[in-house]
Amino acid sequence: MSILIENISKHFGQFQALSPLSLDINEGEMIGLLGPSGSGKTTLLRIIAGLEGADTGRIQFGDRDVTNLHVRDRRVGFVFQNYALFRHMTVADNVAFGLEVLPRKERPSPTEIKTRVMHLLEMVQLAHLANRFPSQLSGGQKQRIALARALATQPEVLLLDEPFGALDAKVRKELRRWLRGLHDELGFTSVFVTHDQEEALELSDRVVVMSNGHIEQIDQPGALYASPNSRFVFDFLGNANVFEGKMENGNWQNQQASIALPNGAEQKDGQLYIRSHEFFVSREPTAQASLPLRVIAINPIGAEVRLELTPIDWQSNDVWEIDLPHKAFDKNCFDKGQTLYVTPKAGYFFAHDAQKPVLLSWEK
Amino acid sequence: MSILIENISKHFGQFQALSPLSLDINEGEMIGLLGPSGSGKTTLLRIIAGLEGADTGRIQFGDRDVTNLHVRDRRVGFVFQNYALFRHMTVADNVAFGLEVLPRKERPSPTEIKTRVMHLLEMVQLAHLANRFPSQLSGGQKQRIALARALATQPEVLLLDEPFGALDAKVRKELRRWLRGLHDELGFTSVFVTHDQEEALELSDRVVVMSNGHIEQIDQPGALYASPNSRFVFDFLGNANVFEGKMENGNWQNQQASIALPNGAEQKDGQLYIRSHEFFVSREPTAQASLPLRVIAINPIGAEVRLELTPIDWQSNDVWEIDLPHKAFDKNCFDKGQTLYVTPKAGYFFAHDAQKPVLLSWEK
Amino acid sequence: MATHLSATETRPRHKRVLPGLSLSLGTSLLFISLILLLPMSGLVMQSVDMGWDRYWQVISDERVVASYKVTLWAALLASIFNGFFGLLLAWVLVRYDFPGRRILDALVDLPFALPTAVAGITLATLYAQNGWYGEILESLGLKVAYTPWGIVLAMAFTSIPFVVRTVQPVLEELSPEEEEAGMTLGASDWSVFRRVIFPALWPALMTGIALSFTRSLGEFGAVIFIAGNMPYVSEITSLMIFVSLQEFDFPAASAIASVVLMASLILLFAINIWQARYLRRLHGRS
Amino acid sequence: MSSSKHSSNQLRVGDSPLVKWLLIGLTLFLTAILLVVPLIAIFQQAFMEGAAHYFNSLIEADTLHAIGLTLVVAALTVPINLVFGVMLAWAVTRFEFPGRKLLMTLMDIPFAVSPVVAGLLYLLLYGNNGWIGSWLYDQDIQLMFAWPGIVMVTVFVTCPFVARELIPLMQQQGREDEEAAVILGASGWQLFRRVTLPNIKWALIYGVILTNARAVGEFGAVSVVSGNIRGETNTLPLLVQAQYEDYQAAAAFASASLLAMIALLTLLLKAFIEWRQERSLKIEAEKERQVTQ
Amino acid sequence: ADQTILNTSYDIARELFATYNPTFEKHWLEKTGKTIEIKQSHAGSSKQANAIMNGLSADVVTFNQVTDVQVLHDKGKMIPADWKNEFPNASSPYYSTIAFLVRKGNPKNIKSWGDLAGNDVALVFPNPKTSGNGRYTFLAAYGYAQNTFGKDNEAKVDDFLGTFLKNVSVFDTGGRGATTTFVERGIGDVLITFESEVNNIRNQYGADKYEVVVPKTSILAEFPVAVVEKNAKKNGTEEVSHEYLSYLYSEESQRLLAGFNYRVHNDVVKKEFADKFPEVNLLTVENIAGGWPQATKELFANGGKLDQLQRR
Ligand SMILES: Nc1ncnc2c1ncn2[C@@H]1O[C@H](COP(=O)(O)OP(=O)(O)OP(=O)(O)O)[C@@H](O)[C@H]1O
Ligand SMILES: Nc1ncnc2c1ncn2[C@@H]1O[C@H](COP(=O)(O)OP(=O)(O)OP(=O)(O)O)[C@@H](O)[C@H]1O
Ligand SMILES: [Mg+2]
Ligand SMILES: [Mg+2]
Repeated sequence: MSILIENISKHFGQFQALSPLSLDINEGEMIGLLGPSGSGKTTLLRIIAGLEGADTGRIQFGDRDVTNLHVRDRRVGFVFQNYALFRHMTVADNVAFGLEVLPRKERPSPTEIKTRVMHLLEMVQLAHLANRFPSQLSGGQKQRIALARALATQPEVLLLDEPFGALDAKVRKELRRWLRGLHDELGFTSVFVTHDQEEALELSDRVVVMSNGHIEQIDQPGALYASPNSRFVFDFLGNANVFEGKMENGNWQNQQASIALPNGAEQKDGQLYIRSHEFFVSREPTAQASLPLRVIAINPIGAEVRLELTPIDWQSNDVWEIDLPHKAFDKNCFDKGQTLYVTPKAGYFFAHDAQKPVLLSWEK
Repeated sequence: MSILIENISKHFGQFQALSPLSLDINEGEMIGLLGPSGSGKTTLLRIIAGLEGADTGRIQFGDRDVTNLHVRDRRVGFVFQNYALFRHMTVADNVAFGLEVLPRKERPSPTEIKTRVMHLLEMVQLAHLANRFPSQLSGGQKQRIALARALATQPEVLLLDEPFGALDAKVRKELRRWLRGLHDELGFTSVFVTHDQEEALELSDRVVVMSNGHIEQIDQPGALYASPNSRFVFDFLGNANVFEGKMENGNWQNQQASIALPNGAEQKDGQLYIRSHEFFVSREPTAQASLPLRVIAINPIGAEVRLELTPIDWQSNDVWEIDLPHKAFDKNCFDKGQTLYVTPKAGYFFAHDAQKPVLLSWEK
Repeated sequence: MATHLSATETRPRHKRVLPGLSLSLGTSLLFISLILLLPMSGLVMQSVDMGWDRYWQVISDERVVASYKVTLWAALLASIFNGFFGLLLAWVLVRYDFPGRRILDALVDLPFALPTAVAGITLATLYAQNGWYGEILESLGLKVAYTPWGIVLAMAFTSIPFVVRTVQPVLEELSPEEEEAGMTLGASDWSVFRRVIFPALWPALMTGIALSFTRSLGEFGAVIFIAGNMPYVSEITSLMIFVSLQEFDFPAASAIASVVLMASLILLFAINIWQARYLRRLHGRS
Repeated sequence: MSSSKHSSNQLRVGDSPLVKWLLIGLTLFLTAILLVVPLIAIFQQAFMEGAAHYFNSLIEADTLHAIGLTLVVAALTVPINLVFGVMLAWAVTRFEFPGRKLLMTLMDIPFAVSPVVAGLLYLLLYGNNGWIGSWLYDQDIQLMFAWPGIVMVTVFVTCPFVARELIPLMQQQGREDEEAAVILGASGWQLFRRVTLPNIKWALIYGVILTNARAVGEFGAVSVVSGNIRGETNTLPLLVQAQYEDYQAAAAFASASLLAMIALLTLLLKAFIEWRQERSLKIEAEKERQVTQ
Repeated sequence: ADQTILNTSYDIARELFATYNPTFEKHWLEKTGKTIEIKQSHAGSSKQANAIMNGLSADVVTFNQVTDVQVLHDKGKMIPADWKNEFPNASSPYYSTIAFLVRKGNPKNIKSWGDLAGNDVALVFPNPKTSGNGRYTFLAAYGYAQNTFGKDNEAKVDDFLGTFLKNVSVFDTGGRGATTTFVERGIGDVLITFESEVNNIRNQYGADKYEVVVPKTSILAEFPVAVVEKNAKKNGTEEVSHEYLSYLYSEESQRLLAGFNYRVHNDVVKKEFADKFPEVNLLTVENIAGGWPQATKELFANGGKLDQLQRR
């Protein structure tokens, strides 16, 4: 079922939790709401579910206007961040709940309910735990039961609030994959909240980046990564180094450091965002750039080595981070305290008066 | 101050939370305790602090035996997972607490205390929040106050339980770096608990990997990554694909799939662990390996593209994951559902009867 | 010998982290012994002194047994009524904001503070056939004062705070998520209340009802003024104890009191055990 | 285009106005019948013979003495039970030891014992014929039929209240704050005064108020051990009874109304304290909101 | 004051002794030149006796039941066995009898005990089990029945008593409760209680609403007094305690007592109040039941006559 969100806004007391925002979700899509704490993700999700009323705007499921419909009647599946399993019911009773509270006419027979529940439990691979109580389950198991419970009534919309927030990295990855499989198999429309960018990028068909109650960008993961359209998205997706440059003699200059303008670049002051793996590293400045930095830390992380650097004779608010493949690192053999020069391969330029960045590349 | 841990064990009721374990920590070192939930990390940390008594063994700080010393007299700094700030005290009062409860003789004068507190608050860059209450702070700020409080009495040992567990990815990274700086500057000995491998690898001088109440491996981050000495460590550090091979005709065989033995490999059945970025990918089998896989998902993640694959005509418990640089991916242009072949560049071989792996390389 | 030595060496004696165990436990035990257990021993000794036969004779006396029945039934009805009314009060106090909520909250404790005799006299005044309520009830053909219903009324009045004050904090702590989960699954308000909220309140409610019940078993002052005290019909067990006291028959009084006390303690203990089990299921070990 | 106008409150069970006002109405109705009208009746009876008579009866010497004695008994009972309640709560929530559960059940005994029986038990033990009492008699120490006895039984009857308020709260708060303080070097007393006490302050006050309400109003147990000596061992509830027996109904109800007022006063004090607490929480939340913005 | 004594008394005697004490204080000052302070304790006399045995330091008791004084000897060994001979008239300075209070105009036309066992009469009197008042009432009814049907006609007597008990609407635990029930709650046609009380009540609640009926035959209710020797000895107050009780027999005191509606023995006073206290044929507990110990055992103890009659 497609979901249409139009001009939804919400405030709590004085505080504007959501500025009017609109969002179209296609049938069968999986949408990730990504953003820092307090950006209104949960609020938006709860409004979609009907757990919270919006101040303005309307919401449509398919071509049904559900704005004034009670939660009860919206028939969405909702998975709570901390699962909210019914503690006094067994796993099976939890899953059966949605079926047992159906109006008598629609309610399946008890044996039918039992079959359906067992089927769902098998689907989440926890049929053997049917008679346990929630307190006897691990986090990952609880999560799956919460999902089974939400799916019992065969909702066409599934909403999940930080479904994997509280889990171990390993379990998390497993469940993530499993959810995606289920989504593809059953074909419902899903919206999930996360503040983990990797999760959002890996799992969603489209990612909605939120900040301060409004939507910053909506895009497919690849596109989002390739062309973030604001400083905020850049900052939040992370791992970018920022060079604050003034136009001087056709170069961006920052005290002693300078970067040559590549072809097609505007002749303006601005900030250059360069991702941590988009660098060459050398012991001397290159023709394109002269960015002297001192090595303050060297961390081998997985397939790469991460260098932390501070600028020498120029200004940056943050420590710079550069990721090198082991090979490139071994070749240069840097040590802590040494000076090195980096040269960007590609970067995003935000002119001071512009909102959107321009993608620049120094490579041919 | 160096810490010597000798034969420490602990059980709760019937349950053995720590098997006898020993650990030497050098003066000024930063040690990360890494392990899955329930592996006994917190228990060990609390025993070092004196918050929990060990069943056997002894603990020495420098050359002082502290085994039977009360917490109060061990003079360690401890940062609790959820901060445990005193809710009814202002930030300044929280930090001052440790000084104000000193015996009268040792206690600094009130003005002296005030100066010291302000100095500490400046050090954690939160001097402007001195009069706030903990409930008015964000998670990252709380964390820093907890640190300042623990450091107020100038302990020589600082213990931290999942110090960054509850924080946003971005804040976390910032704080992590800041802690490391502080550690290097003040020169205390630190032990911190985490279940995030990236955190452990990035922050620690040495990582202690724990499982089920015992120590699996102690090593520097680079060494740990390069030579994990057990299946557990491998599994836990993650991102490894496992090939279960039977020796047949000089190859490891698994149904239709096979991998040629590189030079120096033992002629034994066993498991081959290959990290996700240690692969070539091609449309045809190569001389070294024939591992047919079907693409089930393609996720561009940052600098790389992650492929998820299932085996075709051979067995694996898990989905395989392979990370490719964008370039390599673009060259091949895979689609979901396609078949491809992978060839390992390097891997770790666990013979069935061996505990330790052998590092193998197919490259010259 | 050497092994013995090393064994002691490697078994460290851990000092408790938090101070004050001996002080707090010592004080508590001393207090409980002096204030609670020592006087209770008098009850036991009196009962033991009289011998089993006489003990049995006293506690199984026909009139006394009739009073058990009256008392049990009245206390049961009173505590069940308080179960409903207390739950309602707690619910309204916690869930709704309305003018006068605080005053209502304050009023709840009133029965604790009024001397029970005053409560009894006042209730009798109101419910007697010429009282404010009595007249109305009379016109409806109902009689409360000087009937067993009067006993129920007095018991309910004096023990209402127990239920409210045990349910209230639990209701306050109840997280909204389970409720919301119920609603997203399509359950009506009533279903959610019955199947999700109520099971969570159940242990506290039972404790409250049990406390209210035991308090009612022992109530005397408030009841005798409105009970009518007709033999076999509206005599409560406390009155039987009182009668024995009037006759200077302390052993008999102790015997009957011991029956009530035992019943109360067994009930409380059973509730405690049942509740611990129930809670363990909800919250897991520890 | 329809535009929604929900309340900004979360949806919760029973929030529909119909149900809400129905339940509130029912509650107010029942409360009025069961609690308010009796309260009014007390005052009505008290003023039966006019306001002048009401006030005169309150300033009679016996009444004044009874008020004084009642307040003294409460003033002694409350601190004793305060100390005991805190000690017990500390012991059972901060330590594991065998018999912990039993201790918690024992604590409930006073709820299970009829007050008259409680008084009797004290009489049997500390009275002249009791085994402690006969010794006391030889030492010429008079506990029963004097204020110490009244205090003792009042302590008995009200002893569970403080502990019952504290235990759930302290259990829920856990011991982490205290551990943090110990690590920072705090001694036992510093720990309690500076960390524990501020955390349990409100529950403690609540327990004290309940204890006080009950201590002031206790009749059954006190009447057994008091001796009913006018102007000496009559507490206010006893005086109410005595005046009533003496055909001074109006005076009796005047004294009763005084008790009701002491009760209401403490209860209102509690409401006030709770209101303060809620307000300070609200202010903190508001500040927090401003911080996060 | 030079000395203090504690008079422990029954619950409704507060005003009586509050009036008597000052006259005695004056008397004592005149006689000895010493001042005396008298403290008062009032509650049910059984409870008072109990308290004294458990250590309430009473110097004198002024009770409304012989048994409650007797118990001080039997169980407490606090007074001599012959306490009844200590003062005149079996140590009972005043006495009363049981009378009826009926509503204005005596609608049910109650004249004697016989009328109380009628079909349509609702009675209010306190529980004999918990109240001396109630015990006297039961004994009086019993005595009346014995007189009417003959001591040997046990069936008739029991039948009468059974009906009498069945007519009770409310059993309060004490006289005061019964009064409230009858007067303020408007329950019952007849309140049965001490004559002194009946008159008090009528004065208190209005003579126009109630009428007093004193039956021709009733029971002698003694109000015994005694010095609690053990305590008095300990407190050094034997002399004053004795005088306190003796002085109750003086003419002045007897007049005072008569003013409180008690019958007295002093002939002068008797004549003065003759119209207030009609002639009654007073039965004694000895006549009816062979004395208090026997009455307690056979009538009021568990399983005694009262219990048998009340059994359904
Ligand atoms: N019931 C409420 N009353 C008042 N303010 C609220 C309420 N619910 C949320 N808010 C505020 O609205 C803002 C958005 O909250 P929301 O829960 O949607 O954030 P979020 O993006 O889910 O954050 P997180 O990642 O921390 O869960 C926050 O500043 C929060 O404090
Ligand atoms: N007080 C206790 N009583 C009983 N069992 C305990 C207690 N404390 C810890 N345990 C058990 O000891 C084991 C180790 O616990 P510990 O807290 O050290 O794990 P951890 O490695 O810190 O895990 P996590 O990452 O989940 O915090 C767990 O199985 C836990 O259940
Ligand atoms: Mg959220
Ligand atoms: Mg832990």
